[in-house]
Amino acid sequence: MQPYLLSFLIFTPLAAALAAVFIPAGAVKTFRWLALAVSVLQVFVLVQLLATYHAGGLQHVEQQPWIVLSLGSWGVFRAEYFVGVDGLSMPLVALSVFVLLIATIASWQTTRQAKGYYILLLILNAAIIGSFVALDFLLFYLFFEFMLLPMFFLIAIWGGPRREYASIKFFLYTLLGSILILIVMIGLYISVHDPSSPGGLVHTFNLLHMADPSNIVSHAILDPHNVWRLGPLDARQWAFLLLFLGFAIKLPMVPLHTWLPDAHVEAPTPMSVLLAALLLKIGGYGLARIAMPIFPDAALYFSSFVAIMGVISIVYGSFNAMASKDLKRLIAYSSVAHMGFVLLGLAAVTPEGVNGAVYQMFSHGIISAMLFLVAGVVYDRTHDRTIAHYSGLSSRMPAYTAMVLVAFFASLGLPGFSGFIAEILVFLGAFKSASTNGLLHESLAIIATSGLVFGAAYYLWTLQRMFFGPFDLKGGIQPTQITDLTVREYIQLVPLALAALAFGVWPQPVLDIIDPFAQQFCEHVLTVGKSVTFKP
Amino acid sequence: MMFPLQHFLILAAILFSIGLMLVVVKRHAIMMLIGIELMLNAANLNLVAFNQLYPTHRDGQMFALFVIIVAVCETAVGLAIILRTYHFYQTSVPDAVAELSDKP
Amino acid sequence: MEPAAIMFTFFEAAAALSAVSLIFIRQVFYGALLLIVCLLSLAALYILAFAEFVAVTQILVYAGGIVVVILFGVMLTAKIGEKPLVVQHGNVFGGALAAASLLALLLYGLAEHDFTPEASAVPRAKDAVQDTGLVMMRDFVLPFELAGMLLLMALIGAAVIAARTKDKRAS
Amino acid sequence: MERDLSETIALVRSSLHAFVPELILSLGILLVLLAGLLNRRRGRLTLMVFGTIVLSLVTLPHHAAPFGHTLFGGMVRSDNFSAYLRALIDVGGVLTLVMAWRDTRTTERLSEYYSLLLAVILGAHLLVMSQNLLMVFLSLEIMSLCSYVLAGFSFTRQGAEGSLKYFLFGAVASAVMLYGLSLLYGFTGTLDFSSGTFSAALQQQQTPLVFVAGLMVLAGFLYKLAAAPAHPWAPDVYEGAPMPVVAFFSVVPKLAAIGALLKFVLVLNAFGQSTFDWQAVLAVVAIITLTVGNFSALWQKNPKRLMAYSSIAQSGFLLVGVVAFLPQGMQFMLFYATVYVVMNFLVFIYLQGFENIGLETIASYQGLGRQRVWPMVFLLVGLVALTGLPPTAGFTGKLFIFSALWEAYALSGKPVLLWLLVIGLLNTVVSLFYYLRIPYFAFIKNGESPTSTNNLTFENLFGLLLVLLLLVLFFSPGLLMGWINKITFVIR
Repeated sequence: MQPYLLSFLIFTPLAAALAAVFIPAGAVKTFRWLALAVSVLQVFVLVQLLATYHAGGLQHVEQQPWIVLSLGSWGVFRAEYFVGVDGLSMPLVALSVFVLLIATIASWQTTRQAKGYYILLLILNAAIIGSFVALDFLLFYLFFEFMLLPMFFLIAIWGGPRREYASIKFFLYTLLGSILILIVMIGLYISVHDPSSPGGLVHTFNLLHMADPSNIVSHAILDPHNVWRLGPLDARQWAFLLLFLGFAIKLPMVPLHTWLPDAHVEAPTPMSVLLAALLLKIGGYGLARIAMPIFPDAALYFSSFVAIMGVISIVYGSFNAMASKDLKRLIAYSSVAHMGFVLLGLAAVTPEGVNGAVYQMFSHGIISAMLFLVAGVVYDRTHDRTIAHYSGLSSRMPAYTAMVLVAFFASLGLPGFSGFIAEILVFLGAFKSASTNGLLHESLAIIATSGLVFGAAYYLWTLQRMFFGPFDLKGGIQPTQITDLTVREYIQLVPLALAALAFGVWPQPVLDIIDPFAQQFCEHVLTVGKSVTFKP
Repeated sequence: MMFPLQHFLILAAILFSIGLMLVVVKRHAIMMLIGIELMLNAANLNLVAFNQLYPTHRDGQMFALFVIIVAVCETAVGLAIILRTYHFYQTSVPDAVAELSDKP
Repeated sequence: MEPAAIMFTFFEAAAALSAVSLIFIRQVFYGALLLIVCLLSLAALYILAFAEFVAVTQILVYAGGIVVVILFGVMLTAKIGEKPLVVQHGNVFGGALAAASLLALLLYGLAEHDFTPEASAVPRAKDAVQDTGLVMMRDFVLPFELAGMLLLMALIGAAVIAARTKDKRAS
Repeated sequence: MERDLSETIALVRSSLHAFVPELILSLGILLVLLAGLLNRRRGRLTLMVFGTIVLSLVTLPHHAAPFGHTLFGGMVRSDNFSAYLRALIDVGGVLTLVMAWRDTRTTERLSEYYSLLLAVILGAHLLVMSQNLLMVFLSLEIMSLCSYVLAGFSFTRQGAEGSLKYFLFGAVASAVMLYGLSLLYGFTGTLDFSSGTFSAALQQQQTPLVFVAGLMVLAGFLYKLAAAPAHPWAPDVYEGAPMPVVAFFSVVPKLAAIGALLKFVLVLNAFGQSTFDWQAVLAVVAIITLTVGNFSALWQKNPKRLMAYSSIAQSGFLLVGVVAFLPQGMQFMLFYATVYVVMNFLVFIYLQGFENIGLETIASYQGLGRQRVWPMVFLLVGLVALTGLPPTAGFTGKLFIFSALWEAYALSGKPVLLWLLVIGLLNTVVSLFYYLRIPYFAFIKNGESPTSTNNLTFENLFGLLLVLLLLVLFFSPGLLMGWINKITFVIR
């Protein structure tokens, strides 16, 4: 069964979702246990996967023809079921399985329309993992879009008071992004042919083939020798820009981030967790997997732009977080700031920077999951997340306060937590970029460090306001509502806290997985990017 | 003898334009129908006139004959529809028959 | 001028004038009468363009059929005993502009275009009516049958619409 | 004289073998009318019409030679392109019939109703086969005339109003088209637009008048397609007409018109030799159609009007396939058209089901997602397919036609094609707004909808079938494209 581990990861939840369709709607417990069983099973598969994974290139590859259409003189239209993991996707797959398990546990209280909820959750599960392992653009796109509808309904039906507005905003932003990606996908697919198939023109969606410029059909629209220009940019630059925007919406990058605070605030806690920990990562993943390797020339051309947008996200996100009155909104803006580091690290195209960017995605997945769970704890009790309504919680909720401390310190990048490793790597990478490949100016890295300072500021201020000082409640919250963590909340939070600590103290195993990818990525983007840049 | 083709064509163009104007300007379904008849006849005049250019076949004239048949059918159905609307709305002014529209 | 040319000019003028006056006419009844004048002048022009059978059909079907039907419509939709049906004008400016620009466009196009007759422009057999029948049944047999179907469906359709069914929500 | 007659008979006899489906349809019309005099029971009549359409479907020449047979001395031609579209039209007819059978509102004059539907199908068959201007005009007219009557078949005020608007608009459109046709005849001296004479003559004389005449003829097709700027009739007519008729209008005349338009535009473009850029003209039409359809749909509260604008927008997508002017574009257009038939009827069958329980506005669907889960889930799949999201064949279809358009752009480099590509795809985002409105009310808004004992079992089974079809066509489009690939597109 070893070669099919990835398919097993993807299709188990789908099969479970199908099975759930036939279970009567009243059996709430059955759905819970079914979803939990799927997640636990996935954890076992993941262990198996990690056990057989060795640092290096692409592994656990499964490649099957999916759609093959012969179109006469036009060649062959071919899409494949092509999945595999490498240093970029392995940490993210591991993260997904882990966070999905936590989110399933966090969903335990959902009893309203449980059938629909768990079916959508299972579909979302499959789509998230699928998009991290797909190596065929069409397959990736399928999983990417497949996430939207379940997430939309999960927010819109089980969300907070302004859920309708938030869910539609979320859907529209992401759909707009995916349309931008679709445009480039079609252009790429008609421009790229499969070198391994003899005889005739085979158009392929294979991402690996797309990344090799020698596979581009000459005179195709995305041929580097094409003289086509629109405004100041040529076709490949436009294509990169569209992809970048598409993924930046998902990431999200300032100024395309406005859907995120709304969606986070209104989503039910488990969905906030999934959204922050996993869905945002697909934006960064798409940049590193698709946009930059396929258009390395344009990636180099735009690297300063990407980095500047990253820095803007860091600074702007931090400022907004500081101004937020709602706990979840604060965390949402901190996500914006943290994802800015991913942009900065990738734009540097140095091994340190890329390692840091991927590690940041991994670590932010853990930390943001924890942050939203922590925010959910207090919301569950009082249905109020306004920071100003609380004071001195530490006296009544010591265990909770401890968890909050861990989460906040991890998020603000205190040494010893995983966030610190990631951010320090990104700074290093961005700083070194000026001396090694000359892409970014040093000042960018320096401005980005201010993000750390602001992060410390808003987290500590929040801690001070909510948890210390005299115990006091406003906004009609009764003291009886304030109780400490339950067993199930411990089960959710403790593993995350331990993970944040463990990967902060001992990052080496993860970095060992990421590093081969980072090296190969930088080499590919730099060498190919410079060789392709041909302007007649 | 053959009369200058341009005469026919210009007359047809005039009739067609007037037909269109009637359809736009007149606020009565039957007057609009008359406008449509004028437009059809303009086309017919064209067809018959052009047939003089290509006398080896009778395509144009045959087309004109079929157009007359179609016009009959159209008028019959059209008047029936106008009567039906009149029955419901007590008017034949299309602008006044406006219960269906994009309601804000 | 030859008599035929005089007739040609006369009927042309009649058709054009009756059409133009249709614009200014506000009574539907007179409109229908003017339409008859126009259609009959056109029939005369058809004869002058060697389309006798079309001309006959025009007179029989249009003047005899369509216009009568239209007049029926006028009478049925006018409240009997009241003043004759007067039509309001709307969109006069827009309509005039549209029609004028269309006319200008067509006239410009016609002036630009050079219609050249077929090289072997030999008129057809003298017995036009018989010839028409023959062509109708040979080359145009499918349209002929289809026209039959069209008439049948129009009949059915008109009957369905006009028949008074159990009135639902009539008023 | 003698020889003429025997020649004629031989001609007709040689043509008949490829003309069986149309003969069956014509006979069916007469039989249904006669049967209406004797027996007015819905079941039997429906079965009879069903038999007629299915017979017509199975007798379609499936292995017609690629170049097809020219029938009746050049009036129509039977080739595999037209055979495919005719089959699709028949399928649309069968699906309409299923809806008509389940329709509880239209109960009067069933035999006339069914015979008019059959006549429209017959006209659609002939339109996609025709290669003669006269046949184009006549078959369009037979479709139009029957449609005017069908639009009013609810026998209500709204029905009458819809009919009147449809009639006035349609009569003007067909008169304009006829004028254009008469000019084309004047340029070429022949009515057979597939003949060499026709295209050669058009190529020689490229004056502005030719352009005007071409535009006028296009107007007639666009009107049947409900494409901008000839679309304003659609919403009013759809709102007033019975639901099966609405579904029918949004499929059958459209398919016929797009098929004929495709052939005609290729000739008009003189196979690339024309001095006028018909590709750009169609691209602009498609852009306007997409934009107008999608943006107007945003504000609709009535499901029928919403679907009317949706069908306008979908015409735009069909046009995109035509605009590519490439063989792949046409094949992909056929694929999209097939998917469109399936998804459109999937949506309409449920809209009718809801109308039968008395839900006539989108707002009244509140809370339906909880009471009737399966209908709403299937409807959701249909709407998602219309939006063009995976995993439905709607996505595949859009992917295909837009890739053909990309290719056309790469070949020709015309900016207008790029605009069409971008605007077309962005319109997908807009369309999401209104397509999601129905599930939004059903699942998200809380409310009580009238409970009815009718649990839509039949609709669910039927809907499941269509849903599965949409999924299958997404996961293996090769099943259908295998057939479509065999269609060689030749005009002459």
